Amino acid sequence: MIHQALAMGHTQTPEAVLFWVLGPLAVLSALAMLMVKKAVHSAILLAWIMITLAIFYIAQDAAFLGIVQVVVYTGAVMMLFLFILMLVGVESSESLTETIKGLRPIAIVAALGFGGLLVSLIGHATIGRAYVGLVDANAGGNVQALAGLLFSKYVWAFEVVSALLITAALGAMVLAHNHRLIQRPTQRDLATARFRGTSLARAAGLPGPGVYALHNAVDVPALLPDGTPSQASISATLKARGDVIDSRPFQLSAIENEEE
Amino acid sequence: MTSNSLVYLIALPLFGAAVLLLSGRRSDRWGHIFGTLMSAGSFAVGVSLFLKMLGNPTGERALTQKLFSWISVGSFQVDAGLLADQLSICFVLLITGVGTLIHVYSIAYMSHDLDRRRFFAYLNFFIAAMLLLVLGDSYLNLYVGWEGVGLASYLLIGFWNQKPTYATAAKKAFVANRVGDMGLSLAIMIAFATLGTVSFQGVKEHASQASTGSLTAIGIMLLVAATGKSAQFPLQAWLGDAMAGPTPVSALIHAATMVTAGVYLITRSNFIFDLAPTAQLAVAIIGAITLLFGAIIGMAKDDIKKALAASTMSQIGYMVLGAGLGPAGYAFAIMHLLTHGFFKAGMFLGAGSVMHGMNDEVNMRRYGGLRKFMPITFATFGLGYLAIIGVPPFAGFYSKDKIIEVAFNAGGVKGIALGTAALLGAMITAFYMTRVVILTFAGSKRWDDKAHPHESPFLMWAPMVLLALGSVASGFFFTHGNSLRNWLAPVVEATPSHEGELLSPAVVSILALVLVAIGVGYAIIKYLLNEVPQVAPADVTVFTKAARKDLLQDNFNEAVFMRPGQSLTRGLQVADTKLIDGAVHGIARLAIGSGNLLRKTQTGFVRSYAMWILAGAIALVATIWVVTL
Amino acid sequence: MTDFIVPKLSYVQLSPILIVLGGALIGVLIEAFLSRKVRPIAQLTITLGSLILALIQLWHIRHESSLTAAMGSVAIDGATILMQGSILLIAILAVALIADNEHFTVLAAAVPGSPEERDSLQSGEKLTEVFPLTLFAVAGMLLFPASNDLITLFVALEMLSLPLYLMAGLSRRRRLMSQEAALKYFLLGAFSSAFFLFGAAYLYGYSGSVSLAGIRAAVVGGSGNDVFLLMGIAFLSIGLLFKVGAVPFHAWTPDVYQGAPTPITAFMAAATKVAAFGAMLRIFYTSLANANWDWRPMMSIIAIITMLFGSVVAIAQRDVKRMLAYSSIAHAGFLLTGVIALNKSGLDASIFYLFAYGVATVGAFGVVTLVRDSSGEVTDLNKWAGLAKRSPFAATLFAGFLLAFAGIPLTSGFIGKFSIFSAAYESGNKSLVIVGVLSSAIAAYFYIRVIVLMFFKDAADDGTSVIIPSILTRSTLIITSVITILLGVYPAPLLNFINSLASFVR
Amino acid sequence: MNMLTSLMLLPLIGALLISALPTTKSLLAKQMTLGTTLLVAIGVIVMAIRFDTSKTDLQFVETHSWIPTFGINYSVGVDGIALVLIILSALLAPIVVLAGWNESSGGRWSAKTFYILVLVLETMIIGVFSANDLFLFYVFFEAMLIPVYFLIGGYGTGQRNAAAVKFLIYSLLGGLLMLASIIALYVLSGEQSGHTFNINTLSQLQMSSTTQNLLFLGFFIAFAIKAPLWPLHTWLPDAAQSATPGTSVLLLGILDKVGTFGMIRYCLTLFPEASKTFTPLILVLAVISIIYGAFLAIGQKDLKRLIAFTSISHFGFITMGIFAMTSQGHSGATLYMFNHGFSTAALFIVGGWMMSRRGSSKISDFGGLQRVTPVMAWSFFIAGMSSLALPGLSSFVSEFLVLVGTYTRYPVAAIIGTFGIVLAALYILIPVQRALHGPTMPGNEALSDLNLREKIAIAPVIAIIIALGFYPSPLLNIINPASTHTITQAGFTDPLAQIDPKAGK
Amino acid sequence: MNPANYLYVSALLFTIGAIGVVVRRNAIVVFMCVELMLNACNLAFVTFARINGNLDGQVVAFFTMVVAACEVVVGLAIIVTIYRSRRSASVDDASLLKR
Repeated sequence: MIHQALAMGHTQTPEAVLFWVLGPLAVLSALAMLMVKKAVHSAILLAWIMITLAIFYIAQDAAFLGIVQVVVYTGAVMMLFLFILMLVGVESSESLTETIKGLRPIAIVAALGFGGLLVSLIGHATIGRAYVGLVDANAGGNVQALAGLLFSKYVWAFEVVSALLITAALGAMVLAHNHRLIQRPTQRDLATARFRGTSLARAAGLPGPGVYALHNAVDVPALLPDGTPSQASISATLKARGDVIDSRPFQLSAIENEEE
Repeated sequence: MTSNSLVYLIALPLFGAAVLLLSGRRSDRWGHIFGTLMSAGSFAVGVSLFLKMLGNPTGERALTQKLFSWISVGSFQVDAGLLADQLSICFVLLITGVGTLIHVYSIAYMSHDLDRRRFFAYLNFFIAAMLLLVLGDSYLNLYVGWEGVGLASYLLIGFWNQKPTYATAAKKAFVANRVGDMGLSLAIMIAFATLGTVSFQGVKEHASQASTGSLTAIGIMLLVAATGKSAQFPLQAWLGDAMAGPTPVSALIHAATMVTAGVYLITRSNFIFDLAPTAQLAVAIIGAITLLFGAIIGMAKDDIKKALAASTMSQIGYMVLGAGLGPAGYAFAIMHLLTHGFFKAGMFLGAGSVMHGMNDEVNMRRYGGLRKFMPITFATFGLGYLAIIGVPPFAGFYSKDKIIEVAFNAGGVKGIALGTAALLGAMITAFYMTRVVILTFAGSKRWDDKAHPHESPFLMWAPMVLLALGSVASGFFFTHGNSLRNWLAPVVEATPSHEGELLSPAVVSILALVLVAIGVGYAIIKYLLNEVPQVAPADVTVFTKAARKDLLQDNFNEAVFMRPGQSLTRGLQVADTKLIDGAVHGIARLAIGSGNLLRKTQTGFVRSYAMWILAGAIALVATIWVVTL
Repeated sequence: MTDFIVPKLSYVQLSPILIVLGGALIGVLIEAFLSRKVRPIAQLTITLGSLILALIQLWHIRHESSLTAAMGSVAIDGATILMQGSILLIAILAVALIADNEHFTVLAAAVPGSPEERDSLQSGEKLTEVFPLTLFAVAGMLLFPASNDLITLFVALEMLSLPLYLMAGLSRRRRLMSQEAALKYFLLGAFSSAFFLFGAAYLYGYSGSVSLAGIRAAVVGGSGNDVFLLMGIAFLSIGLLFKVGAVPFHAWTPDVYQGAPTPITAFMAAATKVAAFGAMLRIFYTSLANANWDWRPMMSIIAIITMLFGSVVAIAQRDVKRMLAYSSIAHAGFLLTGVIALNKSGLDASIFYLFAYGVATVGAFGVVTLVRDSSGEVTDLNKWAGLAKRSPFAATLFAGFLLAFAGIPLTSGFIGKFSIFSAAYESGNKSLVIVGVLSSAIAAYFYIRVIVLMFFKDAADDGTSVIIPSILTRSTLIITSVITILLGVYPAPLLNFINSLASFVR
Repeated sequence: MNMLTSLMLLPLIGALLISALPTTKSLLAKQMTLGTTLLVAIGVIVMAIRFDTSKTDLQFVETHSWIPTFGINYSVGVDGIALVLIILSALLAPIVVLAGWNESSGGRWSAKTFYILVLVLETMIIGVFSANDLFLFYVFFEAMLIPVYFLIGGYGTGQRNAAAVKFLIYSLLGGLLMLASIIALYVLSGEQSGHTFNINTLSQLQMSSTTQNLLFLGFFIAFAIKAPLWPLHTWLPDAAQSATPGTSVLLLGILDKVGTFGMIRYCLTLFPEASKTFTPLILVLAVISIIYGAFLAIGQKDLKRLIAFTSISHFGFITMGIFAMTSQGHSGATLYMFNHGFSTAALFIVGGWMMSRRGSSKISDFGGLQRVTPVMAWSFFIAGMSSLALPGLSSFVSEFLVLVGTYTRYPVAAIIGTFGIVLAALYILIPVQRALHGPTMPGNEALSDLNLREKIAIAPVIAIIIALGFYPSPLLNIINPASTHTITQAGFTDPLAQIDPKAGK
Repeated sequence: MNPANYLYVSALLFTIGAIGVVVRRNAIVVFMCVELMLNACNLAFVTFARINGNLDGQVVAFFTMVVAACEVVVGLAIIVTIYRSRRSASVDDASLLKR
């Protein structure tokens, strides 16, 4: 039993108090993170869990990690998450009713099973060695010790990680950077084009979605005065997604014909 | 003694057949002459060999010729070797002699047929095969000739195969023969397995060392072979249909030579049958049954060729009976075979002559009074008739009465039963043969005016005359001083059993003659003194109806073999597609089906994919949990 | 505090990786500073150049073997060299496909269907970022099988994955599908690497060391209770099995293979498999070899399920790329038998198989890039009907690759299958061989179906055509097919080479 | 260079040359194929003459290291059995090309492709019979499926796709089972004598009987699929029905012999004990095949299917002869393979001409052909007679040897098998009667008889059928030492006659 | 207190994260759950480092953070791209690829 193996390494009471307060809180927060509707709330809860973990690190003689956890993770990474959440829409929330049939009960069973099994297994695990503690390892200071490892034993990994960072930067560039390939026409250009164009039909500007339609929806093209649908009235994104509803049933001419 | 000329016996007609077949229409003009010459050449060789044999002392008469090693695998050694001993040479002379006559006859008979050349090719081929049959020095060589004549018979029966029934008849003959052949091959296998050899010489030498059981098995199988080829009960059904072939064929193959091969086989295998009494008895019983069976059918037939065919069946029954009586009967069986060869061939040629003159009409009820129009035919036919019913001193009298006599003297109940059957057969023979003669040549004319009966040309009647001479004289010739018996003695060890003689030759002759007279008389009353209707009367006894239908032999075969066979074939076809192939397709469908089913697990939702991973993880952890606890 | 050990890196032995990384960096610089017009050719030159250079460098160090090349983080040994060589060769072949920029979107950031996208397509420009991304991925792949501690392993795993996630989303056509593929690949990849890390944690917990040698020492030393070891193996395996696409961690494979741009699919299907199996082989053959009673049964079951599942489901596929994906799942199962074999011949066989399979895969996807209609690549199998009429060249090549996948003699696939099954049999895993043989038969069925489709069905007049490949694509196709046949007809040199080289330093 | 290797290379070179031709020059491709196959045939005949019939070991042996890592050699060599089958293949190939002169024109692809496939196939066939290395054998065994597959699927008729796939899947399944066994042998050899695929070495491996039985089954099932043994036969009728006659000849006449050849060469040699164990079962299957094939042949309405089912029956005989474990059975079986090759070739070739002239393969569409096309009818008739093993024709010798060889050890099987000869009469004579005899069917009046090319093609086949019927010794002399050797190796001796034939003298 | 207790917390957090990936539909939340799993791993590493008495575990945790940061950048970039195309960050909407 791991407990016996670690018996000699019992920690001081303050850490126990800390653990028993923050540990359950972290787990509960994690559960809450699953339950809340709004993504932002999840993010805040996650940030809280991370801070908890940072405290745990510090409690476990990993002061450097604790700080880095707060700075890098909670500070930088979670901010990034929040940024993106804002981009996507802070108010966005998802309905918690499950759409994939049967997944919810399976997930609950899986959660109980997986968690239970893990806890049970850890309960049964023993470590062949004695509990050591980091007093020796951290003798020269945690940061120094870590630095010693990082820059000698793990220097290769350390160097290689830089490639990862560049990849990330490059990836973000590729996917997010929207450089101008062709000069966008200015408003003046457009206006000129409208009136100097071959037809004055569009001089009045584009029709709004569903303006003349019998069906008031964004995915149905508006009807031009002559009754034909205006493809220009539909968002190009919708078209690309194939979400455009066929406008024929809504055409005036078609309906008139039906009545006759 | 070896001889280098034996092979020419076979080679000449074989060469003829090859030339005629390969040259095609180019030889149409001279093909028939060429074929006849080849046959005649073979006859000449046969005669010279016969003379050579005569010149040798009794023990050294057998001639052999080894051509090459045919099949040689392990201990299974078969040479392509020929053996002309006293038994074979009788057949050689009969085959080539009668064969040549029939070639001559056919020149005229087939003169209007466009395919006459092909006909002669087949005839030549038949002669070659038949000679191989009787000259082969081992069972396997014999087998080659044996199936060869079967093929020739098939080709000739189906010579006019554009007529579907004729083609069917040919097929039927071949298949029935094959059943017999199966017996022969089994016999050879058993012989090899038991005796380690299949040559006549080897089997003869070692037969005494084999168990009776094996010998009986061989004997029975040989009998099966004989029944197939010689149209014996129960494989007799094909012979009647075989009359579909041109009449010379019926004369040569289905009367004089091929059908007697069974008798040859049994006689040749005397060394086996003599050591296997059960098999020998079976032979005799089959012979007795067939001789009555054929005779009974013969009584009801209106088709002249079929009547003669039934008669042939019956007469071969006599021969088989004779051969089944062991050493006492072999010689007489062979004698009857030879005499029968003459008179039956003669009668068939006569029938052909009649048909030739009657626009190929075969129904005797449409003949009548033809003796005025065809005097030569009538005379030769009549002589054959007298021979077959056994009127002394014609040939049949000598041969048939001897068989009846030996049958009676076979001893015990067996002797009485067989003898009685043979005697009864003689009476029936007399009846139906008289019926044939009366219906054809006597009485009033029953043909319609379109027919212009006339005598056949010289080429046709000359062979008939020669054969008629044979039917008159051969019996006397063979029995004079037991000449044939002594001649054959080295081969078949004729030891007449006079111990416990039941009936003396004289008594048998008298009994036979009386019964023959009764038969003749009844026929005269029935057909000469009474009006013969043109159409066979329908109000006849069940017995007659059955006889007309060949004693229901075809119905029997149909019900017992053909129909179940057809059902089996159909059933197996269904089983093949539905069960075996179905199972294969089922497996394929299973794979495709499960593929389609499992494909649905790929829902497109990333969360369900994650669930798969998680499930895998849980399974792994659960396994660890189970293992470690 | 222990004394600081001055790190010593053996740059010669690390040079293949460094060269590739250097190439990638130059590529990034090119992106930053060179004009758009010259970028494509410059990138291509740099990419191919650095890959080839790395390969040459690899050849020079092929007989070297050390654990200390990077302070124990990297193991340079025969197996590493062979894996890296395979990866580099496959990468070169794949880059030739990637160079055909027709497959990539010009502006990944543009919303599909937007005017920006239309403009970008009209601009005729090319997306060149894929080249450095590819190089980064290659570097990760080179590192992955060479990694000798869990940290490097994890870093390498991410290094090969991240560029692939990105590249999966860069398809020119069917942008939404491509993006979806990227998303799925990314989410599931991150998910599985979390499992990987979790397993690494337990292995560390069990052994007190993150180096493979340390873990091996702990396993050999073996305390009585190995719950942590088992958990570590299980979770670590999940991460690796995910990468190779073993059931039930396979679900991403078909979707990503289908959605990603085909050259990327080719690259990732072939090279990732080599890298992941390379790492797997190293871990299981060195660290965990002595614990084989713990993991062999579990891996055997996974291998069996994988072989059967991949083969059976592939039958039901109607899309070429998805079919190839399921086929790759089945092949992952076959390869797992090589891992389970746990003997020298298993190692040799796995390396040969990986190389042969990788090359054939690049070739097969290369053919897929050629079949197009007005809307881009045609992957619907029904539209492949009668391909032989349209292009005997493409159809014959594809048939050849399929036959290699099916393991027909005189193709590389057969030698691979034979060697890997015989290794498995040798190690006593007869049931695996039987299942392998049976699923090969099932697999043969769908390969043959495609051949029937291409050769024996009549083509519908649906605008499908086979384009004339660019010179690079063409050379890839020819080289892959030549290798595929050559390895089937005369594999002795390669087998000898592998046999003499393949071993793990411990 | 070694003769076998050269003979293998020759068609391959021919194929390469032809592949260089432009597609339009199909006549030249035909001529080149004919020339190549003729050259091979001449080479094989020379080889047969140089073959020393007094030796039992392999001849024309050539061995090169191929894949030393696995102990795989390119090792070829022939014994009598293999030589006979190579002769068969080499002789049939030019005949098939000549007979099916126009066969290649109706396919999906050019005639050129057809002939390349044929030539490649010939190489592989020679290879499969001459391989002396199990691995090499397997490579040829599997690889030759591919050309056949394309020949059926690309140039066949009717349901050719399905038939081709069925053929391939069946064969591959069997091949993979065999592969499992081969792998096991390889591993065993590694444990006992160092990795090798040399057949002689493999035959001396020690195995538990369970192992031996399982491995035997792996091999046997593969071979039983190839030489279709009931109930693994259903691919054959489909394939034969769909393939062109020429392909059918290659398939049934030559390729399927690999199955029975494999039984002799591999099943018996490598697993003598298991062969003994399974003999009763296999004999039962063989006998079922004989009778079953015959009955189904009788019921067929399609000429090609009919021939296919007769072949199933004949393969039953061959299998029976092999597992009778007597020298007669073995020599008979080998000779049977040769003879069946020619008689089936004759049936398919002539049947093919009939069908192409009439445009139908239904037997009922023919009728009265003997009047219209006598030479063709005769050729078909002789082929049929050969198929029903008429004495005097080649098949008889082999069939009888098989039966007699079987009888000495397994009389019951032989007796049931003998029934097959009656059924054979039916399944041959029924189509003969329907197609050749009877009144001329409407539509057949104007059919043309064989032309000179066709006559030249069929003449040697018929000549061989007849010549070997009377004088099989040349072949038997080649076969006998090998089959005796095989029997001895498998640990059998011929059963003695119940009495000693020499005792009487 | 026993340091092993941290392992229980770590295991529970990992489980919750894993379940979160399965049940949540917002891609960002799903990704956050992955981050939670990574954090759970880090906790385990740190704890084990303490138990084993060497700092290797902490080094791993450090690397994990760096790697996770890179992963976040890439992941969020992908999610944003998807969002821009679809105006939806729900992973369920991305189900064009299936069967």
